[in-house]
Amino acid sequence: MIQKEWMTVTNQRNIANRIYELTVRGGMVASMEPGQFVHIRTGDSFEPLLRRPISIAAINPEKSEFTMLYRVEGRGTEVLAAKRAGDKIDVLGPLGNGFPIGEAKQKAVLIGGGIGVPPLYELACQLNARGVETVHVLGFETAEAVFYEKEFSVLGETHITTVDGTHGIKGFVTHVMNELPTDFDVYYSCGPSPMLKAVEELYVDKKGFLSYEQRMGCGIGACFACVCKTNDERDYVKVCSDGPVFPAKVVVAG
Amino acid sequence: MIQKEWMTVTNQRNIANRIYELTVRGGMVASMEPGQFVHIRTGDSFEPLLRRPISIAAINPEKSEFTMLYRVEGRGTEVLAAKRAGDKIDVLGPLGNGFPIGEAKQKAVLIGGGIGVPPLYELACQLNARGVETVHVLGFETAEAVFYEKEFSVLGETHITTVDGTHGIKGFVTHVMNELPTDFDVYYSCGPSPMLKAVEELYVDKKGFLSYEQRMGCGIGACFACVCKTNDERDYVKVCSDGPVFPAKVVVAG
Amino acid sequence: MNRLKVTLPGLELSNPIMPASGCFGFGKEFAGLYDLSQLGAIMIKATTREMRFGNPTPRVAETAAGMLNAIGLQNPGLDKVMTQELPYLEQFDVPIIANVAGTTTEDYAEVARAISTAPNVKALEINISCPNVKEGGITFGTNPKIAQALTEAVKAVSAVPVYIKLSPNVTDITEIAKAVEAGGADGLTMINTLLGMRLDAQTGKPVLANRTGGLSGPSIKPVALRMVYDVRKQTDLPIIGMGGVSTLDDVIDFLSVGADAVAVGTANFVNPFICPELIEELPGKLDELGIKTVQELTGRSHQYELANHRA
Amino acid sequence: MNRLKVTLPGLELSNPIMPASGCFGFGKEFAGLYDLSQLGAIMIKATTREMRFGNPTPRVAETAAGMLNAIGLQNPGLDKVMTQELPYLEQFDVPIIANVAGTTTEDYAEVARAISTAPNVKALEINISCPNVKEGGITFGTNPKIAQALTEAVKAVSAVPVYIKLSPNVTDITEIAKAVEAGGADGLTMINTLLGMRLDAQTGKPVLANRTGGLSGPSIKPVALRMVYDVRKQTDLPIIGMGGVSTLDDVIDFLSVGADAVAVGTANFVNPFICPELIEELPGKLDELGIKTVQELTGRSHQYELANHRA
Ligand SMILES: Cc1cc2nc3c(=O)[nH]c(=O)nc-3n(C[C@H](O)[C@H](O)[C@H](O)COP(=O)(O)OP(=O)(O)OC[C@H]3O[C@@H](n4cnc5c(N)ncnc54)[C@H](O)[C@@H]3O)c2cc1C
Ligand SMILES: Cc1cc2nc3c(=O)[nH]c(=O)nc-3n(C[C@H](O)[C@H](O)[C@H](O)COP(=O)(O)OP(=O)(O)OC[C@H]3O[C@@H](n4cnc5c(N)ncnc54)[C@H](O)[C@@H]3O)c2cc1C
Ligand SMILES: Cc1cc2nc3c(=O)[nH]c(=O)nc-3n(C[C@H](O)[C@H](O)[C@H](O)COP(=O)(O)O)c2cc1C
Ligand SMILES: Cc1cc2nc3c(=O)[nH]c(=O)nc-3n(C[C@H](O)[C@H](O)[C@H](O)COP(=O)(O)O)c2cc1C
Ligand code: FES
Ligand code: FES
Repeated sequence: MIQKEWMTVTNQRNIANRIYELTVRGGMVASMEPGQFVHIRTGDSFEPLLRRPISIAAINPEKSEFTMLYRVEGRGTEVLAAKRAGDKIDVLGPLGNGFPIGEAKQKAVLIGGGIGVPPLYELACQLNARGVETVHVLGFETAEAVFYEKEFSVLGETHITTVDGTHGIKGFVTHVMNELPTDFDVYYSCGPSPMLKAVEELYVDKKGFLSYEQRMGCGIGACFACVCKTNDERDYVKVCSDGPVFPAKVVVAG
Repeated sequence: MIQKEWMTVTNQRNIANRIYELTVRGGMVASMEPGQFVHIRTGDSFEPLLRRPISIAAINPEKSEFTMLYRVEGRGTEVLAAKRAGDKIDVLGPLGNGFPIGEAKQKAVLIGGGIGVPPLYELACQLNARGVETVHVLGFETAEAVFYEKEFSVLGETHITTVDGTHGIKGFVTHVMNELPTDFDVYYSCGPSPMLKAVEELYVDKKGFLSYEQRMGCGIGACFACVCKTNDERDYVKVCSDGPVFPAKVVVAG
Repeated sequence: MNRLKVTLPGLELSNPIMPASGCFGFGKEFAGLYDLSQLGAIMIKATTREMRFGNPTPRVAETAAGMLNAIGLQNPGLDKVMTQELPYLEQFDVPIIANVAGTTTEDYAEVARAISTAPNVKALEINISCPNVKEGGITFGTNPKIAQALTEAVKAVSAVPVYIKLSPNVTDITEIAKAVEAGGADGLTMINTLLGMRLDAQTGKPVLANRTGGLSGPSIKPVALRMVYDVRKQTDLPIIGMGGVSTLDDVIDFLSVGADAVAVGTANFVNPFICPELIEELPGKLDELGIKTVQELTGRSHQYELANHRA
Repeated sequence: MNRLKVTLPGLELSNPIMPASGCFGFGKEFAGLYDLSQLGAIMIKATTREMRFGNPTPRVAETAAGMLNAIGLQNPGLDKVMTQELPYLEQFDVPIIANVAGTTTEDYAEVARAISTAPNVKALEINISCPNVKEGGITFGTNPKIAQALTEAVKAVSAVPVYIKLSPNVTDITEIAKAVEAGGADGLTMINTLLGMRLDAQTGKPVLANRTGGLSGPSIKPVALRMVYDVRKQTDLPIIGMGGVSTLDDVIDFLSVGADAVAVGTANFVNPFICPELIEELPGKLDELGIKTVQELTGRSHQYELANHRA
């Protein structure tokens, strides 16, 4: 059930260059799943006007809290970054369909790029809780942009890459993937489209699930802003309501 | 010299129904005079877009602080009312020409209506400091809207009127003015146009100075938004840069 | 007495508020959020003869107090709308206004003829103003003669009253209004979006894949109000007004300049519950204004014109 | 090499940024705030043959991310502008673009002839697009034939290059652009304000005494960018772009769609120091974009059109 709720900020901190960790509390948390997202009204004026889609990065049902990890890009995330504990924010969610966690039995590889990393964290937590081994390959631009390395390391083997080589392995996530054993059941990935495409091609014989980004209007499937062409009989899907997670090889990346 | 300065809020409190007292600190205070105003950018977004004109209600040069008293009317003042001590606000000022205080020798009558009351407070303070006796006639809608009664009473004889009679004398300021002795040198007034007109007519034989309001664009005389027709050879004046204070009988009230 | 009730050609509206076309899909998504029977009406997404995928993405971009869209009339096509979308909406007690688009007069007429026979379609809204398709759409909306001819063609085949949706991208919108009135239109809906553009600041590349798009939201409200005001002076046709409606004051404003009912577009994205919220709050607002019925508001701004002229 | 320098007919601009007409008076007030010689140019307030008081007040109203104005071309008249305003500005090393308005062709020609002889007036901006006066103004700007004839009349008498200021309140702005080009215009300035309206929510009364006014500010930027983009495709005339410019990114955007220089209007009211601030920050921005001169930016958005067509 999609709800619109005024949630209360319980914590916000700056964890890497322009990256913020924002935790909020509210009833909506009870129905959240990894890979879903929320659509946030960052301010209360007409500017910014539209909501901003942000992934659910960690869910704490006991405390009715969930965490988002986001990068300050433009006006909306800038306004969001000014929120302090106690402030209220207008959240629409949970939205979309998350990662099918049941598909992983023994071992899963999670591949994230930049601000595609966040939804993989809750996924890794839940997979580990089910006894699934998780291997994490996380790509960033540069050392200063790296976040949650420790948090992922606690859960399983974690490889960090940076484009400029200032931290971890120099290069793209695919460099690491080439070296990894392929004894996993399934892979999950989230990141920029070119990365998803590369991952899909490299793991062409594997079962995988990819989480896509698109510019959004409504976030609930009504405005046709976020469509992607598909290879299947549907012809197209909406990222917001049919996704953001799709099985590999279905979406024709935009 | 008109300056644009990021001033620091030192205090803000709600002193009557929808009426706020806001004190800010900054270098601009050094050159302020009673009856002048500032033009405030209330937020940092494009909404509200324009600055808001607010009178200078009290000046404290020692502390480099000045105080504004304003009523929450719409979006701009609503945003302003949310400011807390330590916040910065973008202030353009001091603007316009204030009350000519030298015109008062022995005794002055100050007549204010609603949010026209604020600039009279600093005026009363400065007149008292020069040994001029001040009589205050302050009109409000209703008891809940009354503010600064005590502050004015300390400085001189103070008459409060309310339209609905819930506090002080029932009726308009002119009711009180009709009863007052006319042994004063000069009167000063600020309030809605119909009130200014009534005051001007009642004190037709007296020397007086009136402070006008107009919708403003620039606040510095460049956009021609705030003009009023006049009876003199100028044909028109700009409230922001020629005023807001004008000698009685000059402005043809809009 | 229902203070909110508004009766227009083909439409018995329980209240004057409805979602605007393209901002509500075919209602399904919002039906998961609230009971659609609360709405005055529903303007469904534009329907074309064949299914359309629309434009490449990105299709939306934000602007100051507004947004641009270049969806490109994506829709499943007439058949699917008739067999799937409209039947789904029959469970709700709400009149449907079907938005009709096309690239030729025959297209429009064909869709209008068929869709007007659906039991819950009580009126058509003819979209002669979509700025986001290469052919048709806006060209029908910017030339009075063509607009009139199209209106006549649609009127000839429609089983329900026909409202023409006007484009703001014209020199004189009253001229188009009068032309479609002459063509037999039963009502007007206005305004569609203003043509606009946004760039990526870094590269200078247009953000929308279609390069230009339609501007909607609070930023266009002053233009929309002015146009409804001007058109109301020139015609007695019913007007469903829209363009930036986000608050109760906006609803009142559109009625004041002469709209008979009001549609809410972009604001559905900002707050998906906006329509029922506005409907619920409207009676309290009428009380506050000391006004009995919605109709009393319609056109009240025009009284000041006379007063001003006298002054 | 001056990276910011722009050379246009009649104008040697030290940088591409200047205040827009009507938002800077005749410069005096801003001269108290900063040295006007920093500016690329100054577009002074519209000058008419006789002095004009303009419209009754209120003359301005705020809207979402914008404002409406109906000043009504208040100005002291040609004589006073020639004898008082322009001589005052001679102390600054900055070209003046004189904005000319009128109600008849003769008015325009008379003002253009006289004002173009002032030593610091380097170009004229012919305001055929003022929405706030009953006669003249906008009617000259919405009819291509009339616009062309007016351009010819002004060109015949002007001692300096003539820029025509285009109205956005038209169906096809490129048509007007081509007409004034045919009439001999040396350049274009665009856009003037969009016609809009705001009401008092309580009474429904228009806030502006003139009822309608011109919409300016960030809200109109998407429309302005689209129009400059479209006009740039149809003509090689220099364009001074404007409409909502408030930030450095906005300056870059207008240059990107094809403007040669940029004017700042409403933003002068929000921040009276905006022009010198933008000018100071511009070189750093060029560095950030890896761009050497302002000219390199002009029109860069158009490359994506070709690319898209090929795709
Ligand atoms: C399903 C989904 C999940 C996401 N999860 C995260 C996350 O967990 N952490 C994170 O940092 N970012 C995430 N993003 C990207 C995030 O939505 C954008 O970075 C953000 O909207 C930028 O807003 P802004 O106001 O700062 O930037 P601006 O550039 O000012 O935004 C302007 C407009 O463009 C849209 N936009 C800009 N960039 C993107 C983008 N990459 N994707 C979609 N819309 C965009 C904005 O929503 C807004 O409408 C996610 C995007 C999607 C679609
Ligand atoms: C010289 C001067 C001094 C003033 N001093 C004070 C003061 O000390 N205390 C106080 O409470 N108010 C004062 N006002 C009135 C104050 O400026 C308005 O109440 C305020 O601008 C309303 O802004 P808003 O955003 O809350 O209302 P909105 O209605 O949202 O404002 C919309 C627009 O209308 C303008 N506007 C609305 N009401 C007025 C008004 N009465 N006068 C001028 N412009 C208006 C706003 O500035 C804004 O541009 C003064 C006005 C002037 C001209
Ligand atoms: C995403 C989007 C899609 C739209 N699609 C249509 C459409 O299919 N048919 C139509 O007539 N209008 C369409 N419109 C225009 C709206 O119905 C409305 O006229 C316009 O957006 C102005 O109203 P608003 O400012 O409240 O959004 C669309 C608008 C948006 C924002
Ligand atoms: C208060 C005001 C007065 C204006 N007066 C004139 C004028 O006299 N002549 C003119 O050509 N344009 C005039 N304009 C239009 C501006 O020059 C400019 O074209 C328009 O405002 C768009 O730019 P902006 O959004 O940066 O303000 C005026 C605009 C405003 C806001
Ligand atoms: S964002 Fe509206 S359909 Fe996906
Ligand atoms: S507000 Fe601009 S001239 Fe007074």
